[in-house]
Amino acid sequence: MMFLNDPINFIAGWMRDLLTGWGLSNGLTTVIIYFIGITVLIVFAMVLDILLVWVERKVVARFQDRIGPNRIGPFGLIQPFADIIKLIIKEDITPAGADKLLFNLGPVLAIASVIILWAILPLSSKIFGVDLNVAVLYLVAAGALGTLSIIVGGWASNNKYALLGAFRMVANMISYEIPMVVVLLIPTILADSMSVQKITQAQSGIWFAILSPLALIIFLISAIAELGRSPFDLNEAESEIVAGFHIEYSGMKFGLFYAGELLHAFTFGGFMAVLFFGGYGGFFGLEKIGFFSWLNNPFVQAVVFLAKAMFGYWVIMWIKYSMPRIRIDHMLAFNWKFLTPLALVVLVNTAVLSKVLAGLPNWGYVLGMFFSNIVIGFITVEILRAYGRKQRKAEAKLSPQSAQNQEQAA
Amino acid sequence: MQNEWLYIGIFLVIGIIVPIVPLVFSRLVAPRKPNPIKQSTYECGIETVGDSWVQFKAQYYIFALVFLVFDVETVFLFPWALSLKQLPLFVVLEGVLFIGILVAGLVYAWRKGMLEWA
Amino acid sequence: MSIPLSWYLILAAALFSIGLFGVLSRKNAIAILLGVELMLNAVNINLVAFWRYLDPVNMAGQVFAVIVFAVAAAEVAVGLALIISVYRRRKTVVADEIDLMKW
Amino acid sequence: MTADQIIFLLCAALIIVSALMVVTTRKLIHAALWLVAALFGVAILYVILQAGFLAVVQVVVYIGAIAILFIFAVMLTRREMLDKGAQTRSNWWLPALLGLLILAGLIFLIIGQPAFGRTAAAMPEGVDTLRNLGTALVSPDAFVLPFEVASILLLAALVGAVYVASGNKE
Repeated sequence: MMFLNDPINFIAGWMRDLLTGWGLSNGLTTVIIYFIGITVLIVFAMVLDILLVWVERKVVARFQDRIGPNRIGPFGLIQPFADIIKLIIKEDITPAGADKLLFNLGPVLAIASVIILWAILPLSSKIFGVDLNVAVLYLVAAGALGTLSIIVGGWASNNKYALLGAFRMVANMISYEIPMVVVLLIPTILADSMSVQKITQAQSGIWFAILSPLALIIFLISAIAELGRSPFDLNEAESEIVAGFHIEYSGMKFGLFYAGELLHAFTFGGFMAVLFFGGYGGFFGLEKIGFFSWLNNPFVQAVVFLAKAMFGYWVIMWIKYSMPRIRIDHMLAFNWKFLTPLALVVLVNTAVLSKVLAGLPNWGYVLGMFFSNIVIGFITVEILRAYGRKQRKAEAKLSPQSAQNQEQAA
Repeated sequence: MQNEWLYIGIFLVIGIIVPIVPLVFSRLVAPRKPNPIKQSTYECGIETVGDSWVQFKAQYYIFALVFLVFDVETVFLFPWALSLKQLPLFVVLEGVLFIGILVAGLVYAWRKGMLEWA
Repeated sequence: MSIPLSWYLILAAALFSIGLFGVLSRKNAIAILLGVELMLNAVNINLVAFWRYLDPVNMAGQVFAVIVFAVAAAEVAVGLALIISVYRRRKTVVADEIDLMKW
Repeated sequence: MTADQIIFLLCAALIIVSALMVVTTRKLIHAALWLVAALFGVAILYVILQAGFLAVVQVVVYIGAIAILFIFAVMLTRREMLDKGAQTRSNWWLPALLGLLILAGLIFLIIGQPAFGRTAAAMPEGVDTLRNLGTALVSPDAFVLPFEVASILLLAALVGAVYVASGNKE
């Protein structure tokens, strides 16, 4: 039963005994075990990535009232593998005047910046890569590599549209990184730690989504922008700049960008689960009751975690396929004039309240946090409404006709 | 501590090798018949005019600049957030003052009209 | 931890010298700023190494390093803004040609 | 030669080679990307020094923000500087000589000090450097003043840079 309760340490211990039995030194054994473990984890992530292609195509088809891939294999499950074979045997064109090395580095960095996130993703209390004490910032650092990959790819293509797309995408990503970093501070304050394991454990009683719903909303919006998905996908706005930074990429290199985007979306769904929905745990204390103790099994936890991550991914897809694209000036204004100030207000609120309410009993703390968020949300909506009214009045002065139309519409 | 980072280091190396594998494999099996037309820069079918160095809006730079300042300041807030629990309330307010100064910069940029896409 | 402190110091010294060379020999103003970044990083290596080897409990060294990060960010922001401003007026980023204030 | 010494030397080689490329490459974009490599090497160095927080901050601030700003600036000003002609001054050997002299002097000084030959003591048990750093940055009897001054410095930089870069619309 050891295996079922702590699979990674069980296998690692067995292999350590085996390898040291062969006369290898302790340090080398550690490296070899890490090597094997990491390879297994990354291969798992990549296989999941391939399946995500199928999920994405199937779900978007349903959103658009189609059936989606259904010819190859049961429910079209073999379709993504066929896609990969197609991408691999396609001719790979490097445009003239491209910077060869950087042109190849772009897609590799793009997917690597996503894969390294899996090092800290806690699949369950016993199945995880590493429990870093700066994990939350590590998430931001990996995003920095992603930004770099886009600017490298766009620059190396030697194409106006690619460069323009890269500029837009980078302006987009770095702008929305600010509210994201600010919001990442909130789980850090609530759990009093940057380690994802500690953040998960701190939510065994109550999810942070309930303590700070506004933070969750801001995180979701900035995560979508960071991913460059619709409605923030003007980096690849087909009608304006053709395909954005990956216009010159074909074959497997394009496939890597595409796979990276899907895995990134899923991984962010996973991090949303960790930071706000209790990760692999968060059953509101249910797992402490004897009858439900099977919820503590690492394999059950992993399934729960993957389900929550898939839910986050599904929400991101839902938004992607129901929203039109936003213009770049609106998008940047939305970030700097609305999202960033709001995130800072929520941060100050959380920091001060976590101090003021610390003396209260648990339910007072939870209710105080929750209602303070509701109040802030309400005030924000009221300010927006007043602003909208003012704008409409200003517009009405300009053209009486359009005002009349709006009156009728209202 | 050290072992955790060793793990991250190995992860980084393998994470870079894994995407290279399909690229190399593709290189081996995919046909390669380059010709000038195929390799020309894609621009919706017409010939490219000039080099790809068109003039970009300096506005992109302004946003990157505001981002840089904010990024540095918010990163400093992480140690502060971690020590909240051990410190008295007025120390928390020091962090709030820090955020206040940050907001002053944002307000200035806003007032100057630098956040407009003009 | 079997690395002598002097290794770090020599590495930092080498990085500093390379940065200095870049600052003095480059024509392009942006490239000069790149050299300044290298020099600042050399300083930071020293600060963190001394923190680790001399006084790892007291955080003075790390705090200094953090302040250097802030200074580096401020320097880059203002420096590049100046370069871009000059470029817009005079269409050059060569440091020697920016000589309006020379006399 | 122990394992961490080998890692240190590899990392040092990465830093030195990248730094040399930064100051000698003709294409400015490449110089900026080599700077990223050098800064990444410094981040690894922080990890070896057990300053994990600084390592991550190095990546976030330097690679994620400062390097991006450099690349933007290079792209914005690139039109006139098409990487043609000499990128270095004609009397480049003078700075090179100066750099070598300073390096030789510093190495001479460092080797001469036997105190610098020491190796690090093990990290004391139960010390949470991350939390200590946070406390040190905001507690009034430590470094709260530099902390707030840093934020004012950044505010001043933001105001100044925005003012200058906006070109105050002549």
